[in-house]
Formats: sequence, C-alpha cells, structure tokens
Amino acid sequence: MDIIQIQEKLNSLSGWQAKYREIMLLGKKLPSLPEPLKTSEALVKGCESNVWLHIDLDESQQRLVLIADSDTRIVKGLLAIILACYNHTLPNEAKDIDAYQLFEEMGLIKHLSPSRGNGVKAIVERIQQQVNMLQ
Amino acid sequence: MDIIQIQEKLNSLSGWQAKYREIMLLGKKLPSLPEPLKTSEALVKGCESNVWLHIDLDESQQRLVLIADSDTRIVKGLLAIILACYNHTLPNEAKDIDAYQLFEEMGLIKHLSPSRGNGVKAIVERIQQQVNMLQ
Amino acid sequence: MIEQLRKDFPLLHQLVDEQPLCYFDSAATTQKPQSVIDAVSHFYQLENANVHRGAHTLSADATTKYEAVRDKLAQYLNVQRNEIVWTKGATDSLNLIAHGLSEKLAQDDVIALSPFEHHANIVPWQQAAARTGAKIVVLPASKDGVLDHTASIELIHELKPTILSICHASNALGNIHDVKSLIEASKAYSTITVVDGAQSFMHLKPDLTQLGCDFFVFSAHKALGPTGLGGLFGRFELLNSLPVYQTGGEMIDTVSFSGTTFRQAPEKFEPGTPNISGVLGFGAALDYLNNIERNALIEHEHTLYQYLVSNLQKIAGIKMWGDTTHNIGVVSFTYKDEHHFDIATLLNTYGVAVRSGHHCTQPLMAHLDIPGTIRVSLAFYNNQQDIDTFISALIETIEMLEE
Amino acid sequence: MIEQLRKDFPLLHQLVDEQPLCYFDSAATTQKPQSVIDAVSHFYQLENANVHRGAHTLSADATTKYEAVRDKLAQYLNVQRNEIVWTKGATDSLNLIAHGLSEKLAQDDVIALSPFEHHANIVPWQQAAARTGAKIVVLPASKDGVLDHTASIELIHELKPTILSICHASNALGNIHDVKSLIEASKAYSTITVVDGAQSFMHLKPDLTQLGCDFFVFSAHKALGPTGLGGLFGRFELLNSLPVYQTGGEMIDTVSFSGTTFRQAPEKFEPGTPNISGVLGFGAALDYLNNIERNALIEHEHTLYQYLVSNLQKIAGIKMWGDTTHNIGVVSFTYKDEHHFDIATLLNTYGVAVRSGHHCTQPLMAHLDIPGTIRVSLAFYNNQQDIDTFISALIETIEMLEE
Ligand SMILES: Cc1ncc(COP(=O)(O)O)c(C=O)c1O
Ligand SMILES: Cc1ncc(COP(=O)(O)O)c(C=O)c1O
Repeated sequence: MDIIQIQEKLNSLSGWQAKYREIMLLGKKLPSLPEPLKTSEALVKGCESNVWLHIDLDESQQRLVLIADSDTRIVKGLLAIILACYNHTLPNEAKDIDAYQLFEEMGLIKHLSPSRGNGVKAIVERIQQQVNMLQ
Repeated sequence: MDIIQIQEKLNSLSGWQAKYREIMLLGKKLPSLPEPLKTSEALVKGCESNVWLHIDLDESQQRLVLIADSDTRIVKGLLAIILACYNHTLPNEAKDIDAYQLFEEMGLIKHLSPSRGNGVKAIVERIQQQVNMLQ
Repeated sequence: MIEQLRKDFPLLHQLVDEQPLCYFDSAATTQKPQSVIDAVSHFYQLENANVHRGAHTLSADATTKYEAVRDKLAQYLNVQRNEIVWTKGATDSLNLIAHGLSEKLAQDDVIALSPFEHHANIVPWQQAAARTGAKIVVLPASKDGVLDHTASIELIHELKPTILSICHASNALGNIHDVKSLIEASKAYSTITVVDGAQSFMHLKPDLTQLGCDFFVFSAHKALGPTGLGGLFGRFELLNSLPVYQTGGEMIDTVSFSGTTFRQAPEKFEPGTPNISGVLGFGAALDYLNNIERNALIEHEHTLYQYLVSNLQKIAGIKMWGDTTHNIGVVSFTYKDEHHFDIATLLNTYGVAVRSGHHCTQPLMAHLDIPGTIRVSLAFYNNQQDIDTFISALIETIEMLEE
Repeated sequence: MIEQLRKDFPLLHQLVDEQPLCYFDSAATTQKPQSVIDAVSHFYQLENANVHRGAHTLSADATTKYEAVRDKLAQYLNVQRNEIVWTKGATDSLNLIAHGLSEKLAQDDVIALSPFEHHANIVPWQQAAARTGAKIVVLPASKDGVLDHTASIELIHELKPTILSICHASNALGNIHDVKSLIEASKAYSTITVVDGAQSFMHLKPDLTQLGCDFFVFSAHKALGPTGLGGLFGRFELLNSLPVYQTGGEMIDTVSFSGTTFRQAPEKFEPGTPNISGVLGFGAALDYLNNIERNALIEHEHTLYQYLVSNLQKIAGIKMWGDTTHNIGVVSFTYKDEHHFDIATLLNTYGVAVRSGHHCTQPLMAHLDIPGTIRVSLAFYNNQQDIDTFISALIETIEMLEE
C-alpha cells in the first residue's frame, strides 16, 4: 500500500480500536530488521520502545531507501506509515514532506506529542536530519 | 499601668491607628536599656527589628524582673505590654500566662503571627524558655 | 461512601476521547479533590502575598496559613514541626538528604538500597558514592520481585551500612516493605535510615515516630496535593547537623561579602520564595485525608485490589509481578511477550489510563529481566466499575493482539 | 486601559482590614490575573496527569501543553527551547548555575557581583568560592545606591573575572543596570555572564539574544505566574556542558547499579515530577503579558512612577535611595531616623501594603549604612488612586510619629 491507500484506509475506519488494528496489520507486513542491523547507531533516541532506523540512497535513482523496525507492534505500524511517506522519494522531495500534517489528517496527531512513550516525532526528526546529511 | 489597665485602654480605642498610637505611647514610657545591656546574648532571634531582653529573679521576693528594649517604637510598645504581663509574677505564675490569649483579647493577635517582621511570638517563647531555666 | 467521595474529584467525571475515564495512574500522580483546587484558587484570589517578610496584613496572614500547614503535616506524620522541610518534591528531598549525608560518608562505607528503588532514590546516592568513595549495596529479592526480608536483615548485620535508604512501598510493583524491622536491625550500627515514602504517604499514613526512621520523603502531588511541592522529615538533631544545601534568601541569619551565617532547620534548608499556593493546597489535601474514615478506606482499597488481582488471575498468559499480599494497590503485569506499550496504548482507546514501561525503576526491571510492565495503580476513588471496564478492555486488547 | 486590566486581578478588589487594598509589594510577588488562576484550576479539574511518561491520553495531552509553555517562554526571551530549564524559582536557578560553574573556577579566579545583589545571587557564589578558592569582588557604587558604571567597566578590564553575575534590576531599589554593556566588556575575557532577571522579567521583557548573557534566571511568581516555579536560560553549549545538579527520574538515559548515563539539556537538569500546574499557569501569564500593549504599559508605569517620586519629594525628611531615573518602578525610602518597621506597620493600617527591611540585600543596606528601607514597588495594575492613598497615609503616619 502506498501512503495514499493507507490514508484512505485509515480514514475509512472509525474508532481507535479499528485504526490500531489496521496499524498493527501494516506493522506485520513490514519486514523485520535482521538482528545485525539493530545497532545502537540505528537506535532512535526519545522512544520508550526500541526503534531502529536506517536511511540510504538507492545508487541508481538517488532515491531514499528506508528500513526500520520496532519491538512494539503499534510503533512498527507507525513506522510502516512513515516509511510509506518517505520511501522512494528524492531527498529534495523528502524535505518537503510534512509528516506532522499527514498524521494530523489521519487523526494520529497524538503520536506526535512530545511524550516519550512513543517517538514518532523523534523518528521524523531523525529522518529529516539524515536526509539533510545525505544531500 | 498594669496589664488590666492597658487592656481596658486598648479595648476602648477603636481603629488600628488609635491602638498603635497608644502602643507607641506605652513604648515611650518604657525606660531605654543602657547600651552595655544591649548584648548579643540578650538579642531575641526571629525579630527583624532588634529586641533585647533580660529576665531575672528579684532576690528578695523571687519574682520575675524583665527589662527590654527595641529600636522600633511599635515593638517597644508591644514589649511594654508583654513586660506588664510578666513583671513581678512568680515563675510558676508566669508559666501559666497565656500571652497569646491576652493578645487575642486585645485584638493584637496578628502580632503573634509567625511572620519575621515582628517577633512577639519569639519574645514570648524566649520568656517562657528562660522562666523554665530560672526555676 | 466511595461514590460520595468520587464526587469530590472533578476529573474522574471527564470523558477522555469520548469515553468515561478509568484512571489507574495514581501512583504517578493522584487526582485532586475540589477542596484542594479551591484552596489554590482562593489563595490567588484573596490571599496572595509573599511569606515571612511582610509587615502588611496579606503577607502576615499568608505566613500564618503557610506555617499552619507545617503543623498539620507534622501531626499527620506524628513528628515535630521543626523537623519538616518543604521541598519541590520527593526527588528534591532525596537530593538534599544525599548531599547532606555525603559529609558522613567515607571510603568503602556502605549505602544499602533495595532493588525496588525509584531512580530518585538511586542516582543521588550514586553521586554521593562517587564523591566519597562509599559503595552501594543492594538488598536481595526474589526473581518475581519480592524483597527477601530475612536475607536483607542478615545482610544489614553483615555489612553494617552507614546509610540505609529504602522505599516504604514500591512505585513499580506496589509492594509494602516492612521498613520498621529493617530500621530496627540497622539501629544497632547507628545506620542512618532514609525512607522513600512517595508511595506510602497517602496509602499508609505512616507514623514516623513509630517507624523510627531518621529521614522520610514524599511528594504532595501523589497525595491529593498540588504539583511542585514535596517535603522531608528529618530527626531534628541530625537534620540540623546537615550542611546547607541550596542557599539564598530566607535561610540566612546575616549576609555580608565577608561571610554569611545560617539559620536553624527547617529554615536553613528553605531558601527562596516557597511554593505558597502549593502548601496551602496541600493543607486542604491533608484535611481531606484526615476527614476520610481511614478504616473504611483501607477496607475499600483492599476489596478493590483483591477484585482486580483475582480477575487478572483468570486471564491465561498474564504474569503479575511482586508481592500481591502486602501491597498499596498496584498491579504490575506483563502478558506473554507482548510489549507493554502496545497493551497500554490499546487500553487507552477504551478510556483506561494505565502506565507502562520501566516506571523509573530500570534496575528493578533488569532484576526481573523484563523491559517493563503495565502498571494499574489504584486509589480510594476508584470503584468496581473501573475494574470491570479495565478487565473487559484488557480481554479485547489481548484478542486484538492474538489475531 | 489600566482600569480594564485591573479588573482581571481579583485580589486588588479585596478589602484588607476593612479598607481598600493598595498593593505595593509587587517586587516581592505580583498579583495574578484571573486567567492564570483559571489555567491552574482547569488543569486540575480536567487535565491533571503526570507528564513525559504516559501512553494514556491525559498524560500525553498534559505533556504537550507543558512543553508548549517552554516554547512560549523561549519566544518571550528570544532564545531556543532547549536553552530553557524549569526550576523551583530564581533561587533554585542560581544554585544550579553556581554549582555547575564551580567546575570552571580555580583558586583566585574572580567572581564579580554588584553590591545590589539579592542574597540568592550572593550566597551560592560564596559557597562556590569556598569550594574552589575563587574570590568575590564587588563592583563599585555610590553612597546613595547607584552603580558606578564607568568604574565597574574599568574594574572588569582590570580583574578579567571568570564569572560576572549581576541583577538586571535591583529588587531593593529598582535600579535598572546597563547589563548589556557590562556583558560586552566582559566578553573580551570570556567571562561567563549571569543575569539575575527576577525583577526585569516582567517589567523589561528582556531580549536575551540582544543582551548577550550566558545565563538568565527568573521566578514565575514575580511575573503574574504561580508560586513554586522559575526557570533559567543557558546558552546551549555552555548549559549542556555543566555537570548534572539534582538527579533522579526523567533526567536519566539509563540507570543501573553499575552506572548511570544522563540526557542532554534541558532534561538533564529537570529530575522528578515538575510543577506542571505551575508551568501551565505561567503559560497563561505569558499570554497575558504578550497581549498587553507594551508601550502603553511602559508609559503608564513611567507616569505612575514619576507621580510617586514627585509626591515623595515634597515631604521633608524623606530620603529616596538609588537611581530614580532608570528604574522599574520601585521607591525605597527612609524617613529621618524612624524605623522602617514602624512606618510600614502604620501604613498597613491604611490598607497600604509596602515592604520594609533589608529586602534580602543585607550587603546593600550595609553599603548604604542603614538598617533597611520602606519599599514601594509598582506594577502596571497600580493606579494613581493607589498612590494618592499611600501619600496621604504616609503624611498621617509621619504626623503620628512626630507627636
Ligand atoms: C533580584 C532577585 N533575585 C532573586 C530573587 C529570589 O527569587 P525567589 O525567592 O523567587 O527564588 C528575588 C526575589 O526576591 C529577587 O528580587
Ligand atoms: C517511590 C518513589 N520515589 C520517588 C519518586 C519521585 O517523586 P517526584 O517525581 O514527585 O519527585 C516517585 C515518583 O514517581 C516514587 O514513586
């Protein structure tokens, strides 16, 4: 599913339980990160759960390749959404992606709260940082 | 004036200005302490103004003799009232004097507040302490 | 009775995400009765003034009321008023004590802690140990999270600690510790005993004279009071012998550029403008706690807790940690290998507010060998309906995870 | 405009001892607008939860709102949000800074202070000096209580202080110091500059980027906010380089009995449950301050102050101390040899609330060679009527003393 499809799907669901069920399904579909890639450098600070994130550029097309994992189902699902936003975009496009607004539209805004329990905000910041460094 | 007269006088006055005028008059009548008696041991802690207090027993009658002074007019007046309560009493009697209640009756209760600006409470406590030691 | 008391807590009647709230996070902070909220507003509307310095009526009255709460608190804990120091919270209190007691520590002296301690009762001691060369020793506990009391007493006899600092009740698991007997054992070695009462202050109303500890710390916000306030009790002689901690106005006797002298305890440890509205609000909280019929309250909390535990026991895969017999009303559990964050987040969609994670007790989690738990913490204002809602939400949550 | 604003302050409309209150003690603590009082109540009634740790909605929302005030404050002072640390008050802030900077002090290093400093900006430096062997040097001032600015700059060039800590405005006299130029002069020697902004925060709304200081401290309760809260600004690099001060929950990265790692600033300096309701109330205070038309306010305060000073000048025997030209709206005076306590107490019988004494600036009083003053401190919510009442009460008071 691309981000448009995810958005449509989530918007069509009413109630948090249904939304989280869908988010966890998205998470299940995200491939697990092989253990050797779960390095401390890849660990995103500011999440209570563990989140590992790698960002790179696809050699041929110079588009972003993101892989990520989490030890919680929900955060993994949120990662799937974030990855769908950024994967295969050009670094220049990525800089203009306003994940905050996207989450707001999907009614997931509270996942951007500064609470430390979940770290969507921290993840998005990490992505933006690394995108800047990739350029 | 003894304490009964002071009480009657103060009760007869209405308004704080009149009461303070009377209190300052009482203070004026209280003899000043000679400078050599203004020792740091005699200084009562817990008053923002300086208060010096000496307590002793009159040799012949074993009654309390208190002398005191302050560099403020109002506290000196309050000292005059306190001294009128305790002077010439027997130590045993002094222990039962409830200056708190007396001040309450005279409407001067706020001078027993724990505020550090004035130290009536500290003075009364010092007297009770020293009376205990004299026995 | 409880339904009557619940009415005093406006927040409990809120809808959160359009659902009735089941508040199970009282170990983090309790809700406040209206009388506490009113006391704070009332102060700002009619009585606001700085304390201790003013000749004017507002200031004198504020001072009188402020100091009256110190009396009230001393009475609640059964100690003297000059043994009570106001602080910012339990953390501030523990820092003050650990700083002050550093002077009494030498190389290789033992500071004994339990594995249940909140970070606030660990890190300040680590700092003190680093400064002095003292070492931290941890009392023994079972794999499931229960203090081994007998072995702890033996260890105290063996190590003769200079300081013993232990929580009266664990915030992560709710276990109540028999601190009285640990203190008694330590007294033989003149151990200085510190009790972290953050969790016991409200639930157990400890009589400190009976406990016999040298220090006791708490936070107002965990006992119906406002945020930004806490306090400590210290046995006067010992308290007064500690070096000053923070310095500034109010705590001094005289200041000059050539030297400064300090007041006695408690003022010695209270520089600066205090949290006046916090103290007055806490006064109302103490009134509230004093006015509840305590036996009925304990009975209610106990029944509620039993009900919670027995319902959880029926769910296969639930593991409850710690001591569910001597407990202030906390259940800390895990479900199979599911992450605590997922369970707590899903519960929240049912209006059930629980806490998840390490609860500022990482060493305890390491001891239990788990990343964290889901913590359900009760207060007297919870009712059976809350627990029924929680249990059915939990069952649905588990179903969703097992899909 | 002012009569409209006055309506927002419920306390100003109280009778005290059956008389209308003239509140002239805003330098000790300001009164609070209803919006601040409401923000605090609202939090406890509808939003109360602990921050930073919760998966549940109440906690997440409280955290969002709490952190939003940090942004608001950073904006007010024109600095970055991670340069703001919440503390208990200006005193707590200064202790944190003096403790942290001790590491940067060596034997015979100079800490430069002004003679106008509040005890909170003296004693923590004395403690730091005692620990490190640094010495405190006091900038020169006139006998009447005005900083000798030229000589101060010269002294800075001569002594090359390691630390300069000075109040932006004096609480005892109200003098505004040209801290910008003192800071500029010090920068040549990499002096670390600390500004005590307790009195300037509200009156001057300082732009810290423009001032160029390294640290700045304040108390919320002196700027329409709740008690028990303050903060500090620290230039991020420098702030983050300071050693931890208090330790406990929230400020740690990981804790184990074998070692602990800490977070970055500002969390590094914020252990324990913060004063959440205080921060939210202060948010409302900042909104209030941002919404007042500042030029009109300054104009009003200035007119009021001139009126006060000119009326006092007419009374023979009154001596006003300090700089009445550059002033935040404070008059500190004595009358002949009369004791400040008597005058303040008598003024109080007219409903006039002033402060008397040394104002926690004993070294300044020693410098002026007086035991204390009567301090009339204005805020924008005072009006001409207040001053008229004060002047006539003062005249009657003097008559009574001269009887
Ligand atoms: C200039 C100055 N610095 C520091 C302080 C200390 O502030 P607080 O008592 O709120 O900690 C004050 C307050 O009296 C002050 O006026
Ligand atoms: C046992 C225990 N000790 C100390 C603390 C720290 O309290 P505070 O955050 O109010 O300073 C807590 C609160 O979480 C606690 O539960």
